[in-house]
Amino acid sequence: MVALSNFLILAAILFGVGIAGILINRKNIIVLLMSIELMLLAVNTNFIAFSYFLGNNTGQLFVFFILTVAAAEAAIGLAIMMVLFRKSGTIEVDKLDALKG
Amino acid sequence: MGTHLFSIAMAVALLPLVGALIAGLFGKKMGRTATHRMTIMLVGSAFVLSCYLFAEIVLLGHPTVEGVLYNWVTSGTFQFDVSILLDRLSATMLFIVSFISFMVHIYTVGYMKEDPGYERFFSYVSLFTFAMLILVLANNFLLLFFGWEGVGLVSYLLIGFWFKRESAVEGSLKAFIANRVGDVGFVLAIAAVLTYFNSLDYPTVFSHVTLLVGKTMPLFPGLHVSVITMICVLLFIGAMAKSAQIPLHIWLPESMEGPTPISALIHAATMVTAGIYMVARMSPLFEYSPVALSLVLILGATTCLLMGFLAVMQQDIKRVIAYSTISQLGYMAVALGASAYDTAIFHLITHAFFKALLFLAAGSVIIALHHEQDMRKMGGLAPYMPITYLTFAIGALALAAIPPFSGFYSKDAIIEAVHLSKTPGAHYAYLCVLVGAFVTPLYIFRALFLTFHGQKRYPDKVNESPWVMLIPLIALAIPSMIAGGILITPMLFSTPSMLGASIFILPQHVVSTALATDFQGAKLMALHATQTLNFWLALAGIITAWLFNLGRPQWAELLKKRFSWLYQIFIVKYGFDAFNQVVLVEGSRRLGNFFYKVSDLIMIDGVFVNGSGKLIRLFARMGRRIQTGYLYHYALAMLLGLAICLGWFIGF
Amino acid sequence: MTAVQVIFYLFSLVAILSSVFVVASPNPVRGALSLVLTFFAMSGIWLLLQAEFLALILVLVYVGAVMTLFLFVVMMLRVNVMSLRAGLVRYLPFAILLSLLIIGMMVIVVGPKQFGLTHLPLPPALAKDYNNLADLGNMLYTNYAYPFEIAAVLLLTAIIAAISLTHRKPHKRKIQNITKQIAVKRADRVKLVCMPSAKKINLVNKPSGAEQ
Amino acid sequence: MWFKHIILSLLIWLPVIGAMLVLLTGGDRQARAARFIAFSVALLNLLLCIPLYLAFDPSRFVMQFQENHLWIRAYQIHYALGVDGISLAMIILTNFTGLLVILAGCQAIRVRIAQYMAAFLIMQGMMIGVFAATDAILFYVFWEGMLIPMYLSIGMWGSANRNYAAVKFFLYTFLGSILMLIALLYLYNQTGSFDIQRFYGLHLPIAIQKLIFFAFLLAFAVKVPMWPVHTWLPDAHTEAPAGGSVVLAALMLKLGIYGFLRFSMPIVPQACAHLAGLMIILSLIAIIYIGLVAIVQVDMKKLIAYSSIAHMGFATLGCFMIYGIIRHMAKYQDAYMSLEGAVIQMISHAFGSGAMFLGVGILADRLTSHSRLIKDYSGVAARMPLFAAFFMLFAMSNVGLPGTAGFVGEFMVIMSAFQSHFWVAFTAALTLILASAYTLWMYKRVFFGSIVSNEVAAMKDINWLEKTNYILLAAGVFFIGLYPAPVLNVLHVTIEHLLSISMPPLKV
Repeated sequence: MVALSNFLILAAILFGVGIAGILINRKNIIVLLMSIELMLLAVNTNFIAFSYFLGNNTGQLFVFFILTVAAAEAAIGLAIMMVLFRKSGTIEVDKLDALKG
Repeated sequence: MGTHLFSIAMAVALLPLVGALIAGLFGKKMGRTATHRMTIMLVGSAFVLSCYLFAEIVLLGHPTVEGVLYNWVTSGTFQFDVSILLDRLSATMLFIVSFISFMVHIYTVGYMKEDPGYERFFSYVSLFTFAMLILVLANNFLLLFFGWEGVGLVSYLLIGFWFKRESAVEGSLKAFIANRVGDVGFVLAIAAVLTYFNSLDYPTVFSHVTLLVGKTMPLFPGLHVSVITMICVLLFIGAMAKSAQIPLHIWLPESMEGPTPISALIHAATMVTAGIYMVARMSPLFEYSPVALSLVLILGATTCLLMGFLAVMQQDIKRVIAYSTISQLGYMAVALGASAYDTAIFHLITHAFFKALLFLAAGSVIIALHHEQDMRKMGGLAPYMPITYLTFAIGALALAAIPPFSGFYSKDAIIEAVHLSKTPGAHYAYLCVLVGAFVTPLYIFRALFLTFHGQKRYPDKVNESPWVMLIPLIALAIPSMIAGGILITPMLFSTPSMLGASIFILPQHVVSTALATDFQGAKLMALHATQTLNFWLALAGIITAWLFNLGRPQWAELLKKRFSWLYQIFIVKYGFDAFNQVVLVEGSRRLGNFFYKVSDLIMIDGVFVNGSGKLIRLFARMGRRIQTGYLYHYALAMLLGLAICLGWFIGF
Repeated sequence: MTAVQVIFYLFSLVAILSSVFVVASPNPVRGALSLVLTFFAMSGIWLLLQAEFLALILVLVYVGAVMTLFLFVVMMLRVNVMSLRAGLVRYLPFAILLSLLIIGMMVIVVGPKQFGLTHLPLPPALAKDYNNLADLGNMLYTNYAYPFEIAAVLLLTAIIAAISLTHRKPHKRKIQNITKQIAVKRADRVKLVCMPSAKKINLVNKPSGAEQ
Repeated sequence: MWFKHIILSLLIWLPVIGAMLVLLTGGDRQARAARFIAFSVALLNLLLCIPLYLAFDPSRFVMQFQENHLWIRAYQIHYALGVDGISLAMIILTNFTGLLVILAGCQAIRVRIAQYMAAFLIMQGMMIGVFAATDAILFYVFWEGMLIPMYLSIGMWGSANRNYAAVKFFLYTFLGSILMLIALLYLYNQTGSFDIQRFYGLHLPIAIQKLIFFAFLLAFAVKVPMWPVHTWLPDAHTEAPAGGSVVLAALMLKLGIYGFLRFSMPIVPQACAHLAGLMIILSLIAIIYIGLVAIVQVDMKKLIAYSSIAHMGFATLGCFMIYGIIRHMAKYQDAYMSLEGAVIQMISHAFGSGAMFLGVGILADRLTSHSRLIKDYSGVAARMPLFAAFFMLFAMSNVGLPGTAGFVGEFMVIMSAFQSHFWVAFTAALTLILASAYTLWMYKRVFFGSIVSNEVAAMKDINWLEKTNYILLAAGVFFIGLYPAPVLNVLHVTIEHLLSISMPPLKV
């Protein structure tokens, strides 16, 4: 039998991979977005696992909403990226430092 | 009857004000003639009314009139009214002031004929008359201060009348500020009076003086001074500035930059004597403070002597008379210090006549010579300007105290009073006034000889002044001759005297009774003048003046060379001007600059205000390094934070 | 080891490996494709958790739509694949260290000590006629109708935002601008040029020119 | 009377509504309309003061014309208005000055006229609000609300260095008032209400009182301004347009004194009594130090600004001397004059310095360089005799000549100072010399002497608008100088009450 902790650890590992993705990625902002998707996936897994083990479907419902928001986020994120690419000609994270103080 | 006199007194004061307002506001529209007619008429009627008041109060002995016009401020337990007091002293002063002012108004018509500021001048002179009359009429310290400052203001305006002249505006500023120095003392004196008497009204204050005898107030830790002495000294500081006593005399010579009628009215006859009047008015206070009396005596004597010397050295005819005025004010102060208040007022009156006369006569010369004031360029004018010469000579004789001219009586009375006085410092003062009696004729006859005798040094033709200027001269010459003889008996030796209860003298200070034993009437006094030292001193002075200026001028040069160090001291006027300029004016400017540049701009603004701003900017500049703009740096910061938080939760 | 465990570990392994590949791959196209694989694996895990609807949604929506979008974008942008590699190694140890740290701490929190079977046993088996879809639908349209609507609006906003952000003005098209045509003035069209009159040329040899 | 419960609100909001109307006229094309509306609103507001003054009962110390509506229930914040003698006098003064500023602005301002008028109308409304508010938070709202139009007016219509001055002004005053807000919140916690009257009854421990005193002190001392937090004022004055300078000098500085009277003294009396020595020393420093600094100024506006600080020193001196007087004289009737002198000084200073700031504006307007430096002028009196005469009057009021407004307050404070201590009176009285030195020296250099340049030679005397302004101000100067009793009558009972509540119990 698979315990809840197994699912949670799996999610934690996925989350950690996502973190590593954000940190090591210096060149491509798309990979950054994908890392975020990974982290969201981990979170969703947690929700579903808890929902299953606690016998409460509200968690699943939350995942539903998170998916919605994530989809919207991906769409807008990509759109912004497009605009960014058009304006600056690059999507290298290293070169995007307009916020530099 | 009382209210009737009250309204007349108010009218006397307010008529010139009306004149001043009309002349000031509508003068340009009315034109010159209408302006001077209107103001002269108003001041003339004020003079007539004050004659009536003088007659009622002084001659017919009407009791003192007091009246409240309105309530100025009531605050807590204190009440300040605008109220007037018409007693013998103020009625006498009213008479003198309005008379001189009337004369000066008439004289001005001729003197200022060509000046573009004609209407303005009349407005100022009338305003001055108003302020002076208020000063004289005041029944409390507040109104006295109002008049006091009012005359100061008009004096300032009139000295700077020709405001395009740098020296004139410089002099006016100096006069105002010097007077303000005295006002500090005066205001503090008023505050002290209010604190200890709870009122500023003369009657209340004077009737409670005895309660304060022996009362002290702390001045420094461990040093307590008598309250009355404090009040009197502070009051006298005010008087010192207004009446040009050392060391606050510096403004009066400078004030000669104003038109001559003003010098006559304000800086000789009336305003500068306000200090003397004030001390006389405060006699009930001063009597209880021997310290203050001594101070008055010694300062007055010093002023009298030192300024007399300076008068000898002047080349400008108006400055000679100006220094002479200071010296004569010193005489009056000496009289005050000797508790001979009535004598001081007596000298004030005679001095008002002959000094106004001298100034106006000098003005007549100045106008005839087209605003030339340097005596070295005059000379030999007597044949060309006989009336001016004659009147000037009368004034000079009166000033030199030659019997039977008015100055003789008053000055002789002062010298005798000092001689008899027991106030500490009286011996010194006696010495000073005796030397003064020699110096006075020396300088004024020097001026007379230089101006009217000898060779004519002025290149152009010289004409006698118009009648409009000569009539006031004559009208002033008459009292200059006879006023002393007429007034000495009622002023000093009759009971009740002319000033009556306005003056209060403690029995132990009274000198007039001792004087009275020698006094046998004005005529005899003049005849017996030959028996007094001061008569011979005066004569010696005249002869010396003749010798040095007409007879043997080389002797004067010799003296000048022998005593060149002394001459230098006189030339720099004892260094008062330099002291003021270097220490006070420059000093305060330096201090102000230091406060402004160092303390305000560098310390407060630089270090604290802009400094704190700069500090924040410094932090921000350091802080912005953290903001690299790279996404992963922000992410890293967030994750580190997450790691730390998580570790913290797990740890605990 | 039961079948469930086998399936779980298999899918977990696939998911972790493919996710590592997502972040490590220098080529974003491959990265996206391996993300798809991760999603598939995770959807299998979700099926284990009896979230059938969401597992399917994940495959349909995420793999079908979102990831396609990603791929489109990746391909639309001409990204230099080689340059993307640079610098990867430099930060790798630190990133791995930090993520391992966080993973470790999370494992401590959610590990078997807290959420093992002894602490939280398996839930009872569901009824035969249990319908995950119906259950979710029931909740969504009753208690959560309001958030649902908001989510819908959010999506709409996202659509509009995405379009308006990326939409280019058709600036190269030639169309008629009527306002401009009407507002035109003479000065815009006619240009009067002041020229010096031509000098008379000697036309002796060409009489025909004079006729013209 | 029927208007009793609305008149204060009317006075506050009429200018604000008027400002909106003025803004509606938009750009400078409709300047005439903007000027007309602004002028009528200001005039109407001033006229509203007549029934206010007539209906005011000077024999009662309680707040009159009260209005009270619940504003924010959760914190018991009320929209509560009311006036006593002091605020009545200040409200009338505010309206008077408001009208003058609008009149002066009609001429001096040539760009963004409607916006200028609106800014000043709003400022006027806010200031009346400050004086009328009886709820601490309402007071605070008006207090801060006033800063914004002032900040804008300096920043937009000011001269060269206006940005620095505007920011400095804003930060200085804002920093001060933040601490005041904290003190108010503390007081709210103690009483459960923001009603200022309820604060009066608190008997806090002395340590707390001192803390609150310092919190208030910073807010009010910046506004007054007292040494050493005064350096914003010269900058703000110099850079502000003439109207802004007038409002600053005539009204805004008074808010600090008003704050002392309304908050510090009644709420924390023991702390005031304890720290009165400090306050007196600061006031005396203001009088002497600032007076000396004023002498060396080369900029007319700066000079007058410094002189304002020195004059405000008298007001603070009058406020805090009462404790010393009572210690010496042992009965507190003697302290009346000190406080009344302070209030009169507040009012009278508005006329003299306001008029002088207007005067500098008039002069600067006539020069193409708009210079305010003294050295650019000389001999103006020859060209503008009427203006010179008026300016002389106001200069004399600044000097404190008897018969002008400037004398009354100074005189009363010096009189009281003697009762406190001789040296306090002496130091205060030195202002007689300093004030005449800096004022008349400036006057001399600007008006007297020979004409310095062709531009000065071409100057025209004041026109009818400026004349109207000056006649109004001169009337005020003479009225207060010669017959201050009507003003004082309004104050007597209020000040008596104020004294009775702000006195720590007498030690017998």
